[in-house]
Amino acid sequence: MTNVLSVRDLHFSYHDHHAALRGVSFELCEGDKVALVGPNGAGKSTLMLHLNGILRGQGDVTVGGVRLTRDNLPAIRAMIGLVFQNPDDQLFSPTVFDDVAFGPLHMGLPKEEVLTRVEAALQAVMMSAYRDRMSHHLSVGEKKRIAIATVLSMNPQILVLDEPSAGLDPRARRTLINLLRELPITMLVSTHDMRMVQELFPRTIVMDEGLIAADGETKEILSDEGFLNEHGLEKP
Amino acid sequence: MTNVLSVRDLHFSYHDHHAALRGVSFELCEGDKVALVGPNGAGKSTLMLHLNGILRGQGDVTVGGVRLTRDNLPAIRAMIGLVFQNPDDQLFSPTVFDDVAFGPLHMGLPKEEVLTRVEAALQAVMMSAYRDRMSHHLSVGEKKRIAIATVLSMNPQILVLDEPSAGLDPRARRTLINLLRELPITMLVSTHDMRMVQELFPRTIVMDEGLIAADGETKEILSDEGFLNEHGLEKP
Amino acid sequence: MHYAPAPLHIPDGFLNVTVSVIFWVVTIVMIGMAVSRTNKSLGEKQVPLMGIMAAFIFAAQMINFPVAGGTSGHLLGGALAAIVLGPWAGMLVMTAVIAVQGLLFQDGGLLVMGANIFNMGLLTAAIGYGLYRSVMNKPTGTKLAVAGVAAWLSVMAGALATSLQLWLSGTSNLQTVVIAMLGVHALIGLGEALITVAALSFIFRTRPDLLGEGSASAEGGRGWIIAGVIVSLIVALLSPLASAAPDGLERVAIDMGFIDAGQDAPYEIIPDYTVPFLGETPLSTILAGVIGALIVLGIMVVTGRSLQKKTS
Amino acid sequence: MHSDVFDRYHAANSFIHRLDSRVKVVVTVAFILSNALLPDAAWTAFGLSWLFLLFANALSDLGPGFTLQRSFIVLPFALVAVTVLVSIPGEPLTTFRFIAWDLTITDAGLLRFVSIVIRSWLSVQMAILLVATTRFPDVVHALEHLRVPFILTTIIAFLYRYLFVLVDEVFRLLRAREARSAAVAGFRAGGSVAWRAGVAGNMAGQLFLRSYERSDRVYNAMLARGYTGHLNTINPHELRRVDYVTTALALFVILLFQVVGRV
Ligand SMILES: Nc1ncnc2c1ncn2[C@@H]1O[C@H](COP(=O)(O)OP(=O)(O)OP(=O)(O)O)[C@@H](O)[C@H]1O
Ligand SMILES: Nc1ncnc2c1ncn2[C@@H]1O[C@H](COP(=O)(O)OP(=O)(O)OP(=O)(O)O)[C@@H](O)[C@H]1O
Ligand SMILES: [Mg+2]
Ligand SMILES: [Mg+2]
Repeated sequence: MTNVLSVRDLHFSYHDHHAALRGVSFELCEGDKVALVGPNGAGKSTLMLHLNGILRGQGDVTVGGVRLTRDNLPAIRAMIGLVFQNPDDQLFSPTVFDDVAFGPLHMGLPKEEVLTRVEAALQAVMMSAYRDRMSHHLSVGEKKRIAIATVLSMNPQILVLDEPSAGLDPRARRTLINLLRELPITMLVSTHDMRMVQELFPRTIVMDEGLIAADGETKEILSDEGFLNEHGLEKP
Repeated sequence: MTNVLSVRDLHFSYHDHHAALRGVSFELCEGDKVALVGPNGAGKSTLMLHLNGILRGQGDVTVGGVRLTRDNLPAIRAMIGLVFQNPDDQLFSPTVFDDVAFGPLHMGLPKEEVLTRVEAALQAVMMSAYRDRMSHHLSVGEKKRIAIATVLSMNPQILVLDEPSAGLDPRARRTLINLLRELPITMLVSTHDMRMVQELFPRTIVMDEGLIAADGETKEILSDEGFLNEHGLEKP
Repeated sequence: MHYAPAPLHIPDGFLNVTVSVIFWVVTIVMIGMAVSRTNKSLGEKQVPLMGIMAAFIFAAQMINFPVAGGTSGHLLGGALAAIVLGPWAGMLVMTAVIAVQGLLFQDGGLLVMGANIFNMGLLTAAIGYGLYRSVMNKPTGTKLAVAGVAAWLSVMAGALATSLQLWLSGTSNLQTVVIAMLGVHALIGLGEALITVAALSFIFRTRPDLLGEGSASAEGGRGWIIAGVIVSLIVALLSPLASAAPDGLERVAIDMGFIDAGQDAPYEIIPDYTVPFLGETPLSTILAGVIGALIVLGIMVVTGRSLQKKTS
Repeated sequence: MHSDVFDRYHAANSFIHRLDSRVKVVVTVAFILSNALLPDAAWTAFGLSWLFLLFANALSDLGPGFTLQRSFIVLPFALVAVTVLVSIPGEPLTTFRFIAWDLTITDAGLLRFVSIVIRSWLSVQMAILLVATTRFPDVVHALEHLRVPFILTTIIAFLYRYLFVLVDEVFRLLRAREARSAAVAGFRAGGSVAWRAGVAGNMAGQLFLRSYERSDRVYNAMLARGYTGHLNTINPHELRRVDYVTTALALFVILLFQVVGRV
């Protein structure tokens, strides 16, 4: 399997000198579905913001063989689709269509291409019927799916999702899990939902205090209760 | 046990004529701890807004033997403590102290009484040290606890909480569950967190589409998987 | 990302005491009226609504968009606030915003705050709301177009008032400051107009009830239209006058005893001075202003039309 | 939280921090007013005012350079005063060529320019000191006591509270836009200026609706806790003797500056 993402010895401090990442390294191979877990403040979101260069720390990030530098940021952003925790942060356009079309339009793609991409992305999340709805009035679960469509329309090679299941009711959560299972794409998903981790992800990365505490098979990690407790986690 | 809250045949439609409550009846006895569950849009929040007269539908609401009418709203609001889902909506004052003192001050209590109430409420949620902090510096878990203190300071007979555990990490959620368990007060709690329901509440009310679908022992309700699925819920 | 001060916020020290006090008086009177009006129309809901809307304007000023060469446009929000909340509430909201910017961030001074509120809160409300109100019953496209022009004009009005205050305080040379301020703000105003129109059309599409008859934006009537039109006309007439023929304006100011009232080291203003490199171009200034206004109008009508099509 | 950079208060327990906020507001305004009243070229008075400021800085435990470092935000604005250098008649000091014109800086022009900049620079430092040593809710309390209409101070308090919530929201929106601002080889990325402005406008509209609906929820939360249109507060602040003495002394000194500056 080809290596599509590699992060090497990543360090980052916020302007208040709080070290949020203190040497993080890992790799993703094509088709990997990986969970990223850890207590509040572990650095999960900070790490994700590095993957497409919204934050820039010390260390290397390489996406699809291209090293992330200031000059190839736009190209990297076309390869990594980042979905934020709160769909309200992701959806800033009046209609679902406008939002899903933003990425392709910004890339300067021709009109027909934009339209087909939007259709395909909405289909993938089963929301084609919502094309002309206003995102403002959708339920949380629906918004989550649209948020995923907004990055799918950019045809990313890797999907990075920050706590996708937070705030969903059981039914919406179930729909989301099925959706993620069926998307044939490399993904890294941060979450506090240990049952989803167990169900969906063969591999898990545990972060705590800016470091990777474990990286391996989900089954093994979840069976070590002492280790989980140590990092503020719970068995599913 | 005395009946402290009774709702009889409550109907309510929002201005777009969407019927959010279509005949809801139930009772709470003193000391009851009751979970209110149901899918998104079931009407849980709408029902809660009726309990202290922020919304007024057709039907009767009786609190502590007093029927809710326009004239006794202030008295009713002193008896029912309503905590909203988003603590940022609940904490609107600049400092924690101002927020917790808001309720008692508006009841017209004398200064010393206000001060003792604030102290007691902060103590109950274990946040005495936060008295002079500004709300915007707190973490979500801390905000949640302060939000509960803002209504505890009004010495309510009934605590009504809308999705208190949403968005908390496992550790903060655990702290909240312990807090709710130890508060010696009647409470009605809406939530999507079925494991919390199982752990904490002997009785559960299931709502769907503006109606009460079930009201009974939690154990029984949670064991009927077919029924749960029908209402968009899951076994914990 | 940091908080970016807008060029209209005058710091302390740049206006003299007389000018500062005059604008404090005007501002206080208007705020007093605004308080009593909004209190009447909104009642107990006033406090949370105004407070959160003020936070909204503050936050919205941070939404920027890249223009070219590393510069970016953003919103001031006076016209938008007045259009969506009504003129009085808009004034109160802008007052709170400017007060916090001055008190907390030193973006704008304290003694000169009256003038800053006047420039960015009161003038923008009069123009923004007045012009918009005059087409209240017209189709959405027209309303959007007029709102865009009003937003542009409101920024120009703020810039002109700022220039005049600086000049009356003896801080700047009239012609230079007017040309420089209006020149810069003609561009800033374009960004203001575009964002205002887009934000309004968003609201038209999602919550038209907030902008229709019976909403805050339908309150007040002819008085505001007259005020808006008059202020707009003054801006339209005064800016070319100040930049092309400053002597006339100066004479009026001297006759009214304005100019040396607050100047501690009174100096004689040479009646016929011109800064050579700017003085020779009054005609082109006027021309540029007119062309700019026409372009804005054109863009607004076109976007207004297309947005209207989308809506229907 | 990103927006914490907005918090200008620097916690410490200095003499200045402990002063009642009313004292600090009154003295700050008096100081700024005094600067504005001082005539041009009142160098001694300007110098004394600066000493006063240094003294206050020293009493605040923030370090002597604290307000200085942050005072440069007024510099760009000084540009609007540049023209007085060449437009006020006086003894010519130097003449230089600017593109095709000869401009003459006069002594009177220079005096005026320097005076304006000094006034502004002193004033802004005092304002910086005020918010660095006083928590903003206390500044608002002080305004209340100083007879600013209650409704206005409450609106300001709400603004301050929700500023952080909404600004965080904006930061997250901007971040999401940035994350999707991609380019692929062979196509010109970015769209037109009008399209980008439209996107920014949509964000503003979006933010407006959310804020508007939030104000409804907050209003409900206030009603739930007994709000009826009247806001009650407890104001534990009481002026102590040290507050009175400090105010009197400070105002007296500021008055002296005026005397010095005018003789
Ligand atoms: N903008 C910021 N400025 C300063 N510090 C920050 C900022 N964002 C996060 N931090 C700090 O960096 C650390 C890592 O935060 P991060 O948001 O990455 O954690 P997380 O693992 O995503 O947590 P959560 O599960 O709560 O989302 C925390 O200590 C946090 O307080
Ligand atoms: N302000 C409103 N205006 C119009 N309709 C509303 C409003 N608030 C809620 N509704 C509608 O009323 C119904 C009940 O909503 P409610 O918020 O009570 O559901 P809920 O059970 O609390 O759901 P959730 O679990 O998502 O919080 C929903 O269909 C919703 O769309
Ligand atoms: Mg996170
Ligand atoms: Mg709800």
